[in-house]
Amino acid sequence: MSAPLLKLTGVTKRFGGLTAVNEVSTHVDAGEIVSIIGPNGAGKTTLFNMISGVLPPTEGRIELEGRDLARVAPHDYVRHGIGRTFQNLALFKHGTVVDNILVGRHWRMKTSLVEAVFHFGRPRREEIAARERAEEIIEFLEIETIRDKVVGTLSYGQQKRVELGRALATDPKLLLLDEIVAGMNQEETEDIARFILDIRDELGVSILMIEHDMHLVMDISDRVHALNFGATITEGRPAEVQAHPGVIEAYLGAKAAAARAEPAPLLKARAG
Amino acid sequence: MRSGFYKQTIAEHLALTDSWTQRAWIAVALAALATAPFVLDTYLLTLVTLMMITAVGGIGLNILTGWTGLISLGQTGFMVLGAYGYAIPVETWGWDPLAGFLLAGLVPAAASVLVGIPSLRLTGLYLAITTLASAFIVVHLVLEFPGLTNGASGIFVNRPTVLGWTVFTDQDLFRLVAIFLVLTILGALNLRRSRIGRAWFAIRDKDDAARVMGVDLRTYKLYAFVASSFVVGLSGALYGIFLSFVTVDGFPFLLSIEALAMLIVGGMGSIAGAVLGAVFLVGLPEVVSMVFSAFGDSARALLSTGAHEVKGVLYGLVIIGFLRLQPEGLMGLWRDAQRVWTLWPLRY
Amino acid sequence: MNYLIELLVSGLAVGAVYGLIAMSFAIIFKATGLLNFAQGEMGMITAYVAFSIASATDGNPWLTAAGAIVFSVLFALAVERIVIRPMVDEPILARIMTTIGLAVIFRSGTMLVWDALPHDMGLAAGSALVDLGGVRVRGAQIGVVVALAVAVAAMLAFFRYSRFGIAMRAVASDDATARLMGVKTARVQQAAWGAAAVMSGIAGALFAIAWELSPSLYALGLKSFPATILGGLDSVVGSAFGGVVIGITENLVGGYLSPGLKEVAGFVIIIAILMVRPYGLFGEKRIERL
Amino acid sequence: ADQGVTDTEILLGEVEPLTGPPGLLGIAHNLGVRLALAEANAAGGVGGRTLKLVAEDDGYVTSRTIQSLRKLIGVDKVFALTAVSGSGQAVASIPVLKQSGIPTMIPIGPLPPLYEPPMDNVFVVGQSYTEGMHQLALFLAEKHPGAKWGVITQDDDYGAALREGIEQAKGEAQIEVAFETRYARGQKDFSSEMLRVKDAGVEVLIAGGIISENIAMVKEAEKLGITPAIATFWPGRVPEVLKAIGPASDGIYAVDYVAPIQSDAGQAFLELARKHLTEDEVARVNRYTMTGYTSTRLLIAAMQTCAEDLTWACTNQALADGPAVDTGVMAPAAFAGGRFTNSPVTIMQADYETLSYAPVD
Amino acid sequence: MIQTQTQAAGGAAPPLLEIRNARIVYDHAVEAVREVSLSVPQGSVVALLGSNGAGKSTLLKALTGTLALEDGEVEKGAILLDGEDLGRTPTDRIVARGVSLVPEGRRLFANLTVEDNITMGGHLKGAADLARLRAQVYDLFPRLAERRRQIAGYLSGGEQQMVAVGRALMAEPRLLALDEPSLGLAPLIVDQIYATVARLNAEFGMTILLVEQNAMQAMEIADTVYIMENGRIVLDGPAEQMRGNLDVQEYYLGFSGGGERRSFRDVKHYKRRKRWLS
Ligand SMILES: Nc1ncnc2c1ncn2[C@@H]1O[C@H](COP(=O)(O)OP(=O)(O)OP(=O)(O)O)[C@@H](O)[C@H]1O
Ligand SMILES: Nc1ncnc2c1ncn2[C@@H]1O[C@H](COP(=O)(O)OP(=O)(O)OP(=O)(O)O)[C@@H](O)[C@H]1O
Ligand SMILES: [Mg+2]
Ligand SMILES: [Mg+2]
Repeated sequence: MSAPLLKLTGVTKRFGGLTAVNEVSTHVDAGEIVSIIGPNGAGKTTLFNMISGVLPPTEGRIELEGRDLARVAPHDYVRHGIGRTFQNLALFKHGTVVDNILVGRHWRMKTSLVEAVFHFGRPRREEIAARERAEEIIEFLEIETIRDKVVGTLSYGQQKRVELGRALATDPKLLLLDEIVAGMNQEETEDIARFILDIRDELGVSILMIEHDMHLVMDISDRVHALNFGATITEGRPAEVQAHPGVIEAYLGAKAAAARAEPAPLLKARAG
Repeated sequence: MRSGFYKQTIAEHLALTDSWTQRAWIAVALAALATAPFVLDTYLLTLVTLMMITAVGGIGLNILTGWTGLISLGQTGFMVLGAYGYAIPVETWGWDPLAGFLLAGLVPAAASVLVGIPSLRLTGLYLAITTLASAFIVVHLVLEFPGLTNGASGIFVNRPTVLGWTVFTDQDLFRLVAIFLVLTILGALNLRRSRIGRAWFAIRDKDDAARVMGVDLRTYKLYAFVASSFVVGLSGALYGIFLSFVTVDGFPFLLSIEALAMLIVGGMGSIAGAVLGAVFLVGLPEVVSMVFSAFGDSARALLSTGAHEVKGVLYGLVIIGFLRLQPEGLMGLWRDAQRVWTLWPLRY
Repeated sequence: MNYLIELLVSGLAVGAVYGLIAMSFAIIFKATGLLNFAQGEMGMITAYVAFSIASATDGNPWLTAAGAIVFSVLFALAVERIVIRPMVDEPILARIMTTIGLAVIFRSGTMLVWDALPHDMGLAAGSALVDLGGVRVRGAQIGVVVALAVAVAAMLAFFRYSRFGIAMRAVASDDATARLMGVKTARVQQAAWGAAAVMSGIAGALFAIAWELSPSLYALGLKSFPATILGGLDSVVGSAFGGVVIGITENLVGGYLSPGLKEVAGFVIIIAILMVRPYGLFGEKRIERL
Repeated sequence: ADQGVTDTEILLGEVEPLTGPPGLLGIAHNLGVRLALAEANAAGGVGGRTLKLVAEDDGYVTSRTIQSLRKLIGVDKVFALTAVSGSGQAVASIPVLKQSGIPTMIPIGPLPPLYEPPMDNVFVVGQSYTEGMHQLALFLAEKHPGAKWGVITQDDDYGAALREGIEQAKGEAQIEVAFETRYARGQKDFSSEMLRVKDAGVEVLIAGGIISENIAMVKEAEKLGITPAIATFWPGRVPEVLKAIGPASDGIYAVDYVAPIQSDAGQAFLELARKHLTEDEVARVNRYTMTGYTSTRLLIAAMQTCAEDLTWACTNQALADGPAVDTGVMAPAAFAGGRFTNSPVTIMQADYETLSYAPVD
Repeated sequence: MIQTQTQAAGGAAPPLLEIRNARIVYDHAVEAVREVSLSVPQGSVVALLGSNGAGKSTLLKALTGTLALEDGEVEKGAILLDGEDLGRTPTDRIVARGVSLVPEGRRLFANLTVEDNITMGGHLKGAADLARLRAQVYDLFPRLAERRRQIAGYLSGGEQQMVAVGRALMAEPRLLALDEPSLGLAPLIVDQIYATVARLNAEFGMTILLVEQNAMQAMEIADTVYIMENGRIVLDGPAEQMRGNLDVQEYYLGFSGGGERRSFRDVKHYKRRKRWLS
């Protein structure tokens, strides 16, 4: 058996006196969809920030395919196969959708400063290849109509899709999705769910996602990891985690847990 | 906004322009540049030459400030380095002007790395100060090493002979500068559509995210410094040739602010904006003068010796008035015009 | 020893001038996010008005001071109302550019209304020499240090005890949202411009008394802006400190090293400090997290 | 005839800083030129043609000087130039001037590159800073033998010329410089410089600023309670400086090749100015008016010689060979076949009481 | 506690907010809202649903007069508050008249502390009210009480959302407009917020205009529901009735025909056509 794709061992992050992430250990296997849930401020995004090189862990070890990421420069995480989206939209808002997605191809390209001045030879070939890939992604995510729009003028939900496209463009092995469906309605969530499954099934990308939409989490994840105050409450198959008393108390709330266990009786009755 | 053209290949997507109207405009502009030396009098010719030199500098600054979001008040510093980088080898050591032009770019580019490194962590106006400081330090150094730079007395610069072509008349100089401008525009456009250009605007818009996408912030910020100061240095060298004389006095500090103003008036972040801004700011004093003299002697007599100050006031008023009407700069005006053009008569 | 003290005292005096103007930059920046390139020019105009009042009143210091302060506020409010306010919703760069335009107008306008000559302010009290235990200074130099101290105290109190202070920071941080809280951003902007005008006006007028009055006075703005950066762009009190630091540094370098290095020394200090503290000594970091 | 000459008119041009602080110099100069023209026109013009002047403002910015020059020569098509801005600007204009061949008077900022080697069409009126400083230094060395000197100069070509003048004087007289420094143009605060002057026990101070700087230095000396002999240079030799400094300005030395306004010659000059200029304008008359006037008189004299055949070649020749013009406010000026009047300088001393300068004996 | 209101309140009172035939355009070119009419009666809860880019946030920006900042403009139609056209009323005036908005994207003052942010919400309140209101907000979000001295910009996404909601409540508005209040919040907190909103409505008669993607939650407390697509209102009616609509069930609530919630795993891979668009 080979090493898991991503392995966290005792990862801790402190901001001054505040321990945002406390000794978290978990792993993601190749081809898995793993969800992280937990109350607001539990440290989920902070954990992502460490995995993607935005912040160094205070303690602990993060390994990708057995390689310790501590020595990797922040901008090189992407080379090792980590792509991500951001909870609070971090797009390049003056660029078009295509531009944004092409930035995701950045590390794949080799054009140097001097070469770039002459759009000729390698730079040109590279640009064409990158653009081809970008168009594929645009088609895949069904955002053709906004392809040439400036991202800053798009609605929130549209921007989230562009984020996903940009992350995909980096050819990740592990895709980190931070509340990707927040701000999307049922229909759009369904689209994203489908994309996530397709990304895993067709592109073979493993997925680690943070999500508050429990339906989505329960439906598509292989495993769920629950955090509270930076520490692990439990980890396991979706149904187990959902039923865990600690999770219910800290995160779901009794009412929600009940509602979710037995979906919307009120509505069910009326629908008929 | 333009009505779309269906594209067959990816390569077409990458073309700098996809519309025939735009191509026609470009052709007109090139033709105008080619014929200008034959039709303009020396005064207008040198005015346009100065505009073009300023535009080259503006495009250079735009790389750093417009594209990468690093505000620079050090424009004059890099121009001075470019001017001396050309004048010293060519005039003092007798090197070939081509080598001089190369050095005019490389010297400021090298210096910009020195400025850039301590500036890597700085943003916004904090960065503006280190560039401002660098401009002062450059001037100080030029004066400190009279052996090399001839100190405050400056260096005379002859019109160059480039590849066997002796630039002698004002017409020749115009052509030389026009060639530089066109090459600069092409180079800059190419940069903009390369991965480097995209990395720059990614840094400007959201540097943290850019890093997660694999953009090494340090390297690319330095690239921006280098590319920008290379071009600015060239404009400095051209300016020196234009003035036939290089001294630090030829590059007053207010030029740095004017350079920024040019980008703002033109429309930050676009090459056309930088060019339009240069045309506007270099041309404005002349236009104000012309309008003023149109009022004739009566106005002049009335205002007596204050006439020129009144011009200054007018100049400022025009700038403010323009921004009030067109806060997005000349490029905004251009876009509005285009919109009217393409959408007319239906608005949506 | 006396030499050192004299260097420090004169450094403090000129530093206080920088400090006051730096504070005016900072307060406008803090309240509206705008960099006012015309700040030095506004100080210069107040100095010229003070000169005119002094000439008209035979050098009456009280009338001159009162007149200059009232003028500076009215003038700033007029500028704010006529030129700056209509631009509030425009892109920040366009607004900054507007102040560059203002600076041009003020510079030319000053020479149009007055002239290009250097003048003596004609205020005996201000230029009189005062002996402070062996160190001689001019009245106006004491005045500018006192003015700086008063301004600092006033600002400290203001930001500490007034809710308006928080509103100012909110406006600078996101003025659209501040309006959503019911903040009248125009009021905030007026207040900032008024306060800035008083501080830079006092600095300009006192500088003109102790040194000289001429149309190149506007350059004090350019000299003081680095002090704002040193203190931290949005730290009003820090800017005062930055000004004093630069004034004293320049004098010490001029006094012990080479006077020719003065200007460069100020900048070297700033770069060195920025490398350790990228937001100046007391500036607020840009807060951003992913 | 060459360009700029019609049957009724001769068009002349000049580029000057007419705005900003340097306007102080440019405007006064411009008045001098206009005075000379008005006087000549009143006397029937040149060969029956009226003289007219176009003045361009360059704001002391070199690129605009060049730009304006090209406009004057190429568009307005003036016949001759009565001035080309300040020293740096004039030097930068040399190639344009040379190329065009237009007769050009340089009455401001006479730097050596403008007359060494001489150009056919460029005529420099006045004296070089270096020589002026040289004479001033010799005078001070004799007056204050064995004194310690302090020298504060600007870090540009003007400052360099002054320093060179002192170097020359050092070869001929005993001069001990105890403190020497340069300041960056635009500096306002001279407290540390003057403290060092005090510390070094300077007895003779060369205040090599232009206007504001000298005011600042002298006021600072007053504050520190030191009273060295202070010597300044002609660019700042205007009464306003004395007024701005106050009583401490009494006794300051200055060197110049133009007579003080208060002298008899100066008063006669003012009288003449009143005839042709407005009251407001007369108030702005200073030494630059006199140099502008003198140099324009030289030009007019030459054009008069060539009135029949008003060409550049003739005018240039006539200028070079013409007889001396004596305006009273300067020593009789002539080029004597060369291109430089090399005017003798006088040392003078300020009197605060009357806000004036008087030659020392 | 989450009792929906008596319908009576809505019927009698004049609408607090009415949008009439509004057409909203960005940049003079991008039409974001076309001919939308909508009415929010005094004391009611109105929910506005719709897919991404439908123009919901744009409507709220128009209501609070912040459109101009993004180069947007109400080109046609009117927005009436208490029957009075708001026209170009400046934002601060609108707020003073009792409108409070939780803006899209939270828009916290990043440099200010949590407490200062919340205080800013009560900018128009007296000092005495401030303390009381703050206590209420902390009561609602204990998490914020723990974090009150922290710089807001460093909060987690959900914590920031709590500040944004709390800040809007500080104004004790007559009309509370919420742009996706549940965005990024944990289920437990979402329930709390909805409970609070319902209570504010029930106990204090606060009128609520709610833009939400979480249709299930929104419909639970709403009296009236509007659904927007592509800048138009495509469907509207009392919440009861809307819940019964099959399209709403399918596209907004995720039920398959039988009233069972579909699993996200089973979503079909084709572009659906909505009945109301055909
Ligand atoms: N840079 C920082 N400085 C200080 N505190 C921080 C910083 N980043 C995060 N925190 C704190 O760490 C805690 C965890 O934040 P994090 O964003 O990881 O939460 P989260 O689990 O993603 O929450 P949410 O579901 O609301 O997004 C929060 O309380 C936050 O205030
Ligand atoms: N500043 C802007 N400039 C130009 N177009 C804009 C701007 N803001 C929004 N739009 C456009 O207006 C339309 C409506 O946007 P809006 O933000 O109102 O949608 P929304 O219904 O709130 O969507 P979401 O649920 O994704 O938040 C979108 O097509 C968007 O692209
Ligand atoms: Mg989070
Ligand atoms: Mg929205």
